[in-house]
Amino acid sequence: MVEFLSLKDAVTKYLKSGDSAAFEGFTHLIPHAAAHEVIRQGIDELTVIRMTPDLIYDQLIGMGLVKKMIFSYAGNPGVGLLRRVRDAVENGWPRSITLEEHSHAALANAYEAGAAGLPCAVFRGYLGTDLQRVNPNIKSITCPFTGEELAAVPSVLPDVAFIHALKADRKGNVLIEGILGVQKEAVMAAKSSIVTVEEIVDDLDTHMNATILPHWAVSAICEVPGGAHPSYTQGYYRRDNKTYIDWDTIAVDRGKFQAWMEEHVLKQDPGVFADRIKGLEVTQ
Amino acid sequence: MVEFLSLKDAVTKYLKSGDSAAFEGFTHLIPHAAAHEVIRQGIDELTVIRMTPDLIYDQLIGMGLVKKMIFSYAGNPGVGLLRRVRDAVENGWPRSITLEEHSHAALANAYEAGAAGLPCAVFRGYLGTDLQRVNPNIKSITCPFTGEELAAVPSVLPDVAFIHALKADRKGNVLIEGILGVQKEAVMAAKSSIVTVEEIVDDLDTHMNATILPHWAVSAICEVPGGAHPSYTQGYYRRDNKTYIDWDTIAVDRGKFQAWMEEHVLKQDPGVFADRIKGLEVTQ
Amino acid sequence: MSDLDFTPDEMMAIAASRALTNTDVCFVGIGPPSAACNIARLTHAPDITLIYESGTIGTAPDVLPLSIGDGELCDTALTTVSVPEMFRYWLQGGKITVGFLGAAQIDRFANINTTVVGDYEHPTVRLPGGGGAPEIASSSQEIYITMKQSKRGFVEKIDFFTSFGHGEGGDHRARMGIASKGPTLLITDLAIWKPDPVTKELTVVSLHPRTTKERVQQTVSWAVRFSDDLQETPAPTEEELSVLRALKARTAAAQAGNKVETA
Amino acid sequence: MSDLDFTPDEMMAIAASRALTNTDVCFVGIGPPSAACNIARLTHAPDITLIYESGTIGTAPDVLPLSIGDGELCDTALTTVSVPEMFRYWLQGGKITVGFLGAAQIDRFANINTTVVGDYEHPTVRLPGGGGAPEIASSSQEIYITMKQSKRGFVEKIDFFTSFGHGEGGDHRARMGIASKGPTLLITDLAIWKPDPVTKELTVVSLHPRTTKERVQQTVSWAVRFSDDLQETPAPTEEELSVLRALKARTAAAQAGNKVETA
Repeated sequence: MVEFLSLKDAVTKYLKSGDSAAFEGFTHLIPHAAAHEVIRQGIDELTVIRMTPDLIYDQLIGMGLVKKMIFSYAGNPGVGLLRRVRDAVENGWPRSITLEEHSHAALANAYEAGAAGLPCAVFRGYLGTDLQRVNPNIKSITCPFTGEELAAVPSVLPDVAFIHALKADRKGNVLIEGILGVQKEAVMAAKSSIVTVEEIVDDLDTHMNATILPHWAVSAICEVPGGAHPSYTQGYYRRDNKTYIDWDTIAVDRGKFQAWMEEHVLKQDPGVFADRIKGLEVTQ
Repeated sequence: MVEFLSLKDAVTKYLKSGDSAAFEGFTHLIPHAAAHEVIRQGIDELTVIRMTPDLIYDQLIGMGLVKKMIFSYAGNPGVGLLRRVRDAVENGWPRSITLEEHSHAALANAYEAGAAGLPCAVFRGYLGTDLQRVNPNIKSITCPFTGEELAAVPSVLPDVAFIHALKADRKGNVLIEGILGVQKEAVMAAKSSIVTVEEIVDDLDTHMNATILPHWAVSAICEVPGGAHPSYTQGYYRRDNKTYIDWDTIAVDRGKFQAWMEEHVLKQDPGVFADRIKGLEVTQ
Repeated sequence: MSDLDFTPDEMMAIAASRALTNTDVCFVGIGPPSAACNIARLTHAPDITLIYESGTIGTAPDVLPLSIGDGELCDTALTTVSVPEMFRYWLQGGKITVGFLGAAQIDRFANINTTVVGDYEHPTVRLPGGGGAPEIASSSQEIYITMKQSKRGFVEKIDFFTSFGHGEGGDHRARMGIASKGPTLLITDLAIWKPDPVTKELTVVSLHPRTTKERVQQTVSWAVRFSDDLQETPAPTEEELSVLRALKARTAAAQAGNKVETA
Repeated sequence: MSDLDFTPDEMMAIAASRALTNTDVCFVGIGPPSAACNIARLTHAPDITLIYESGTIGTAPDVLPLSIGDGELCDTALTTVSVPEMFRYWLQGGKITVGFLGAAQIDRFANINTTVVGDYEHPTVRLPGGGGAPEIASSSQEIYITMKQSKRGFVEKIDFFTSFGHGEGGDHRARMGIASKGPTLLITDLAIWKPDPVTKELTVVSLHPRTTKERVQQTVSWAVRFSDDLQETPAPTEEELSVLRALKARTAAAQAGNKVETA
């Protein structure tokens, strides 16, 4: 049954050192505020899961909180490589991490299978690729009707799923609109889920087939306006592409990175996100 | 690439004797007009597929056009049994038919797998039931990670899918709203698809995540106002429950059934459906 | 006992409704389960989540639907999802606390048949089939069943296992690899039954008012076990009865006046 | 040859755009493929369907997205579906006529690496990884590739098979059980390449204006095959160039003016 909590209390209550956590968001609705709160609380030894690790996983990994990353595309979209991830993988700084690498199709199916309560996902994939050579969690299964060999990967079943959504109503029903990604699946597959939202409203006021997570399918809701920045929230504010582009010059250098984290994350609280979206607002 | 056709021409063009056909609709949006057109054209030796065969399969079977039915619940919802289906199964009248019986979970997954281009669906089901004893198309598959035995059924891959939808735009993009059923999956899994719609409009005017079949994913669109009657179309007209209740007294008797079919189907054309919804219209 | 007049059917619906709570997420079968679930919602459990297999989540119909996919269910729902999603994410995903089923035949271990009477290949009566029931029975956290008692329905041996209850009793369910609890409650027009904690045989734990053990036994094909601590089901309250009757009246009016009124 | 001034990058984008038709359903990779697809849409193929892996179907962005999930893609799409649905129904379901990919490394049989340079466990450069590419390469009806030529990118042997092209050539793809055609076209800043019908080795079929065979060979690590019937790529037309430049200008303005303008 859902609770309305501060982001600080929600993270303290649900995420423990050593947990597996999925901070999902497919360009849209990336839960930056939640990741920063985890970094402030220094919760470590995490296994982090995400189709498209970008800045927040660069930051979690650069701060040494991650022991393993399960992923399918680790880049700063349209900009380039993730400098902190590279430094961890290539040089073991600040610690070495284990990678479990998949394709998007595999992880999308693995989230779907997790939401569906299945132990594994079955799909047509990895044909002729080297990924199954380096990832023992890619196996195969034979169709009992046609004999076709299909790919199988374990379901994604995180301890905690973090997502950002547009809004919740006062009962705790959560609305996601626009680019949906795998966030609904992440929440349904996880043992617990923390959802940051732009606002809490009387009425979700949307379409009869809209993507809504019922209140009893979510653990905690935290009102954090701007909580996706520099990602965006459909109908609220636009993606801050410049911040993504600028990240490359910060993350390339260990010292610059550490200073930036100190100033923009460790010394802050979730309230700063509301300021960060000024000038990016969408007029509806 | 979609064409706008009369229902008569669409059925003639796409459905052949001996084909497999799915007329889908989960209480909502049942393609009655399309089924009646098939009956008028006397296209026979059909394998019909549907989760919830109701009046139209009672009619197709009572008219002797069906050799096999793949299904998971064959009833007149809330009213009782399907009299013509019973007569065919119990007495072989007007011909005997083969049944391939599944559960809803199995067929829903089989449509999903068909839409996903897979040869089979994998799910947790049929635990302790007798259905796998009587249906050789229910097999099992073992999860390569946990060893759990899961159920597997062949994907549904119809020659032709028939659905009814709310509206299409002039390019042929089709909108489905309300109770969605498995219609999107049926169309995507089928070789060809015929979609009847209430109207053709300039702009679908709906939500950014609405269920829309793009024009290139559909074979033929036929404008048939009222084409779901006595089923209903969300936002257009209500379900004609009385007709469903009355059907039971018609279908129970072979002679009454034949007379009813002669008068209400064989002698008619798709244009009659617009009249049948008079008094049931929803004011939006 | 209450002075109110009520029928066994009304007692059944009301007793069934009382089993549900505000925090339940209930997968609702059509017919008697649907009536019970909506009475619960309209009386003591206003926040209960009702889910119908047509994909409607959190629905609150003003009249009882004739089918599991009436427009009323979608119009009043929190949201409506596709049928594959309903069966994959919501049912198989373990989100349903109570699956509420009806049945044509039931045995003493709460196994259910809604497929055929007689032999499968040459049936005496071809019933509609399982629909959602086989997986509702295995994937819901627990199962409630409601049906009227009759010798035709309460049989020594069901003709077909549509939904697995407790099999041959004891730990048969666990041995089949089914992790959920299975049937924990049966509400009929005469009594409330629960499986014995060890043997899993259905046992009458409460008789409805004006019912006797003899009457219960007369409508059941096996030798009925009664609890040592047999209770009497509290009679319907005035509120329960008036809510039920108003719901039935609204439903009848809506179905009769089908072609006349406009929504 | 045209008198217009244009860069090799512009020629690459325009040559790539010409390969697309009005009836294509194109799964668009970010970067050069995205530019090519949108130029096609803004010139000769206004009805082309562009699909991005973020779930946007039939999108028509006014500026080029920086990522595969910019809001612009959703705002202008026919509809937007979840990512699991995108990969299951639309890609794996066989609905994509052309998958349009970029690459970090490519070999003579159009196999692609976007995973690592060097050894996988101890890479020289850890690249972003495959993302959608492994299954785009196998499930799309055919594959077009666009990337700039360089010895670092056009290698004798790729370090990692992220996406299978034609393997070791010939019928290797069919022998792997992959039913789709695979790479049928490569458009670079210098030339247009197609696989040989039998050996499947990439062969230069058209040189861009002002390019020589020598220049092509200098940027490729293997001995390049040229078609016996080598063509010259028509230079960009004035319309093509102006559409491309206007698109780039709008894109640059949108990204620079990010925090100032309001939508």
